[in-house]
Amino acid sequence: MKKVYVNEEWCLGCHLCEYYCAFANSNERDMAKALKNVSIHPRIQLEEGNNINFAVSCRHCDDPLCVKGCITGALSIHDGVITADTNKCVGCYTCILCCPYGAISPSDHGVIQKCELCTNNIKGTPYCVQGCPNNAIVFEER
Amino acid sequence: MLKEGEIRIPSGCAISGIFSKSGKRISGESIIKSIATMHDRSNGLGGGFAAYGIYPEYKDYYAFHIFYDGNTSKKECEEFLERHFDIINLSKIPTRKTPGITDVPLIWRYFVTPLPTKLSESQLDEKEFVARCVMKINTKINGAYVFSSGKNMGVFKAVGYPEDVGEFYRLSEYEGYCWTAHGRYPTNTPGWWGGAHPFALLDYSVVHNGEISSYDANRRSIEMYGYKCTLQTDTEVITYIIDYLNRKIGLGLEEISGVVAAPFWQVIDRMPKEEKEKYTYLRNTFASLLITGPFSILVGFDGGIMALNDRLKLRSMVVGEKDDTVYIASEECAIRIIEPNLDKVWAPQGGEPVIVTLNGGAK
Amino acid sequence: MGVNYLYPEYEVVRNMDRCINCRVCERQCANEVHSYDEERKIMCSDDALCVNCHRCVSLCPTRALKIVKSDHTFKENANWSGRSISEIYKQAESGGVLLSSMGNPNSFPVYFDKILINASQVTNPSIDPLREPMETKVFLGSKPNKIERDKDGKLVNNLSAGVELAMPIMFSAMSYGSISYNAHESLARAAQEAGILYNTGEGGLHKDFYQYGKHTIVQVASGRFGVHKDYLEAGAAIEIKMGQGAKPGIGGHLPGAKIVGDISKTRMVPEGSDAISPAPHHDIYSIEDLRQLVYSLKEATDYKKPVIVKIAAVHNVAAIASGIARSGADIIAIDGFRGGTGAAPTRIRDNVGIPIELALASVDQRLRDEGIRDNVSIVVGGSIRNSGDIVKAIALGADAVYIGTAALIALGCHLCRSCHSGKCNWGIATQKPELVKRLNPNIGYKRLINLVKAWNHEIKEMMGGMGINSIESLKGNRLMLRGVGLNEKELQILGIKHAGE
Amino acid sequence: MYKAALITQLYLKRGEKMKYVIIGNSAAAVGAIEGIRKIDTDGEIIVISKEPYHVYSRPLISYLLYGKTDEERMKYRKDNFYEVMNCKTILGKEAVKIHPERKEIELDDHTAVHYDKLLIATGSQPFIPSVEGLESVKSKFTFMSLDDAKDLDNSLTPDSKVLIIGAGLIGLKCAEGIRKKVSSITVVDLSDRILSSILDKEGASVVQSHIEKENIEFILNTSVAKFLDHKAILSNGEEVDFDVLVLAVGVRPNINLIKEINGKVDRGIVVDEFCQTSLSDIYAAGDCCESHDITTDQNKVLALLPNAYMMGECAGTNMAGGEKIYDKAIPMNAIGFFGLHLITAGSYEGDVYTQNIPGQYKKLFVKDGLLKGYIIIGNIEKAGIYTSLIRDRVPLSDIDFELICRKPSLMAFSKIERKKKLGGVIHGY
Repeated sequence: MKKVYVNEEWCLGCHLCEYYCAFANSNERDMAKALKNVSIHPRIQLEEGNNINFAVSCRHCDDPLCVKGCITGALSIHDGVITADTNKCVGCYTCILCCPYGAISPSDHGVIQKCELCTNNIKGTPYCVQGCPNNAIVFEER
Repeated sequence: MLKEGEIRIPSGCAISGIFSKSGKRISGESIIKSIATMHDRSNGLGGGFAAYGIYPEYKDYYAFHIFYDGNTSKKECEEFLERHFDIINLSKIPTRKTPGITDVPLIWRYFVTPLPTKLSESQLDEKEFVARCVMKINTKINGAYVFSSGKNMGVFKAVGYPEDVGEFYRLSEYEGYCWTAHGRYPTNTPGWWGGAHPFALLDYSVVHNGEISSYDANRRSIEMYGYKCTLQTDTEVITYIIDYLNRKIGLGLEEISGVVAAPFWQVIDRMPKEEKEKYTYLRNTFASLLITGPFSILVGFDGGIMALNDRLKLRSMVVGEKDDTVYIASEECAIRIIEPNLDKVWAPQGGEPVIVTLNGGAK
Repeated sequence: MGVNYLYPEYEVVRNMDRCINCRVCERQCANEVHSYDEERKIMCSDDALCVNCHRCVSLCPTRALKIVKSDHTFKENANWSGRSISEIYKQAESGGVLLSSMGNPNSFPVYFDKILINASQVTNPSIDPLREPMETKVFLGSKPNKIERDKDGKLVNNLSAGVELAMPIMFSAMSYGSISYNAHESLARAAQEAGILYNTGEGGLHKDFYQYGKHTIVQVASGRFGVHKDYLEAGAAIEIKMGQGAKPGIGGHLPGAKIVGDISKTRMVPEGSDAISPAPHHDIYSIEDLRQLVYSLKEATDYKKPVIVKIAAVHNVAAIASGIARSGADIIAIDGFRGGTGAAPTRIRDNVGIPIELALASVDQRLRDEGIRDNVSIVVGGSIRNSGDIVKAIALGADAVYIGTAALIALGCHLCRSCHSGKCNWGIATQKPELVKRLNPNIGYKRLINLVKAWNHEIKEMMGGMGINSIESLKGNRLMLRGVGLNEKELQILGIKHAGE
Repeated sequence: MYKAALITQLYLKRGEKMKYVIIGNSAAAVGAIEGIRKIDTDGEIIVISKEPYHVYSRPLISYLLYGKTDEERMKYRKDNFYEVMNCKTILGKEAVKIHPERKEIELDDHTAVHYDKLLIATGSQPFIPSVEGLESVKSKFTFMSLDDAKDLDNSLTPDSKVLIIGAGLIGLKCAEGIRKKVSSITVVDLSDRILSSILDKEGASVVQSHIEKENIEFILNTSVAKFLDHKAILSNGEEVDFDVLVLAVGVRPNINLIKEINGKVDRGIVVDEFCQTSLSDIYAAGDCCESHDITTDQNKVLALLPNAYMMGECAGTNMAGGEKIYDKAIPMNAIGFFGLHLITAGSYEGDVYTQNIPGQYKKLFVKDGLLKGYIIIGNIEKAGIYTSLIRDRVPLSDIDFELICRKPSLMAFSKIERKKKLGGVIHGY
């Protein structure tokens, strides 16, 4: 299955992936409109250190602890993509407790949010990948 | 208007050739008949013939055919000839008044052999010596133009339709084992006798139909080797290339066709190793002598003839065979008219040379 | 000094309605033009630091940025241009030689733009490269003037070592040091896939790139950096660099700051010490010395590699080329006065040398006049900007061209001409790891391949139009060219007719 | 495990369907069903539960009362779950006895159900302390099941004064759930701090003061001596008036079915790493069992939903003839009260690393070069990275501990590890 992978060798730490993610999930058509005066909470997040940078988003594990741990059944797998039913989620954050990558985060609405490979927004295909200026983030079969 | 040598003149043409492998001597009639059938391929601004085996009695002497504007150039030229050659025989070339042929220059024929003293001090081999003399005359002596300089062969050309030219030179009275003919369709010249085809140097004569796109690349290269392209015609440069590769470099005609109409790399890559190396070598070494653009040529030489098309075959050319006679022409009709029932007719592939030589040698 | 006389050349224009404070401009600008004002919660910029490299402009996700030339002017003066004045301010302040990068930007005539190409109509057919074979393969090297046959009459290959190119294009010399590791990797991989060659420049060859040797020209320059037997044997050809179009007659100087890590290893120069290429080769003060170097290099590689001699196009280039053609060299590379550089004194770059078009035309003709054109192949460089330039160069007599600046532009260079600062925001002309990283060779080599393949296709289209289906029939085919707006002298030197003739 | 595998293969050879029976209908049961179906798609599965409901998530009952969810959304799996998984359900009936010799289960209506493989997922039940006068209290409730929640809810009025015995997870979630519905809540606990099972004293006080803001009163170090109808007299002599009583002092695993037939039990049913009981073809999973806590190397009841699911899945897989080991059990909790979130995991032994960041209370517990446990209150982002250090027993010497102490990040791992984690295909646990 095609997944999003990041190659830290080429990651510039420019944070654009985060903004493209936030934009994609705003479902707005214009980025400026979507993100002007907004402090973003992207589903892909950069880790940066001395000259090492890489972005982390849901790995869509084959055998996901978050889904198993979810107390409501809000997290489930659809053709390999782990998605969150925010209507079901009560924001207990057990998934955050379980995820070994820190790839799930609280949303602004008291529940959780995670990368769903842009399958559930207007972009349809991972927008962080499209926005990465250095091909550090790729969407491919491995 | 500018004439040949002052400007490059594209032209379409008709060509035809007859060759007897057994060396049977054929009169000029049939070649005239053949080229006449393709009347519409020329526009009356040039026609000519080359014939091999026509001077058996003088076969050891260079036969110079020369045009003169007038007596001054004739005088100057003959002085030059006397300084460099032993002139065995000289005469006006017999012609017949023909309505289609006008502005006739003085047309003389000389059978010559280089003066041994001159030849040795030139430190050149005989043919090179002769060739250089011809170039000297054509470039230095204003109004004189050597248009045929081989042994036991001769070129006859003029401004006019080829059939009229044949009539004019009374070619029915000549007999040779090989004839080539040319009808010309230049697009922007008043036509000049010297500019008509065939073009010849020593034994090589070339008739050509086409307009090569590699002209200036070829010209600038061949001129490095001591040739002077005074006419700026394809035929001239092709003749020099063939003379150079054959006489000076020593390539065979087949090899020459591998240079001037080289196979495409994609073809070469599919060849067996040895072939591949050979053609790669030829293309690499003589790259600047590759000829591109449309052409179909007949190269006459001592004891043989070669027909060759450009590698894309952008010009028509048909070959026919009957017994030991080979016919080559731009159009099949030009062959059928003289030999209705042929054993074999085919159109050679682009770049595939058709080489015919005397088996019995010239009789 | 007290007053700063210099007013910023460019202004950073930020559309505040579109700026979302993502700060990518700030993060990506090595010149630190942009900054974030925590209090006012807005991005700010310091125009004075901007070199107009467009990194921020290109990466700004909302297209909120553009860079404009400042309309601040000096008093109108046809003689004293703003540039001349500012340069005097700079020198009055620094007391130093002015440095510049990339090619001569001044408005000298570009002859390529005054030459037009022919096409077939009626009397002979144009050829459609999509339907018919159209050949751009080129062999570089000297050609024998006689053939040899073995006892059974078979032709013997008596060609001396040469190189084969899938198309008449090569990447010109750019040293590892002047450009980054990733830039070199991009060039090397592209050369390999495109079937052409790239050139190490005078910086030696990084061990990682020996694997691309078949597609590498190894350069031997006056500094002899990184030159050893393995290096010479690694390449497909050896280039002796006598001169460079951007700075004829002077050497090179790579500051010690850039001689770090692998660069120092590759150049065989101690870390931190300046790498200075002398103006001349101190073993070549005359043409016969050159001949000796040519042959010692051939000896060293037992005549398996062709030797290229690269010279800058200067006034008597034809005579020099004639000398080189008789020196045993197989290829002459001529670099025009617009050729690029990583750093050169501005005055030299802007005032020395001659246009490549004229140099090429006179060299090609001179070698033909002397009957030695086949001794060598001619490669020209110095601002080949597109496939049209290439077709014209070949029709003037070149065998192939060198592209440097064009290749860098394909890699992302925006010609800000600040290479000498070492802070290339595009990861090309820099050695700072965090900047070098910005050039991902996986992207870079594909862009280079795209470029040369596209150009090769255009070359074929133009050849087809002329009814030429093999590049060797275009070489020196000057009848295919016509000049426009050129005077008699120029036409005569170029050996072409004027349009309409 | 190989034994199960052999038997399954035997059945498959005979072209017969395996018959899986699951007693219980919660997380462990679902885990088992999904585990079985990954391997055996056509074996028969029967789910027996005394509750009449479609499988729902017990921990959600407090959110139900709080209004953050509803019965529909409480469903742990979609309505068509049993259908899709092709399970028979026997709901509203209780399994009263197992006859291992006959491989049968006896239901409370005396009908019998045959099994080839049996899973006990009976969960636990509230512990009712024996306090004098307790029987005299009319409206007293436990807080475990959906019915508990409904009953409690029905008895509440805006003026209700609620007394909750037990300041553990259940008690406090209950308090949060009903806070808006009643006039006062008092929580009594014997321990010296709230959430004593998952928090240290400091941490507890942080959470306590936050909850107290919602004017919920805590009386700690105290137990109820006796009940007098609407009054509770505490061990410290204090008296508390109330009209609704909630008992949340803890739970007891339902182990009887196994105990009766002499299966090995301790506090909970004892299972091996394949989640099999001491009895052949009988497995157990979830709150009714003990798990092996790798942080303390002790067996204990870990009444946690994720734990239940993973045990169930492990049992199911093995029941169906696959092979899965569950050996990474650790105590862990993610929970929030009135917007304050806390995540804790593992055991609190060894050296303590404290991070004092405003808005966050964080403690890491390190022993034998391993992270054993942690407590985070407030900003819980990326806490799972700590959890993985515990679960995978990552030697702290292999990572940049100083960095990871400050904030959970993959940066702390070696380049190779990062490559594995981020670059390669991710395999499950």
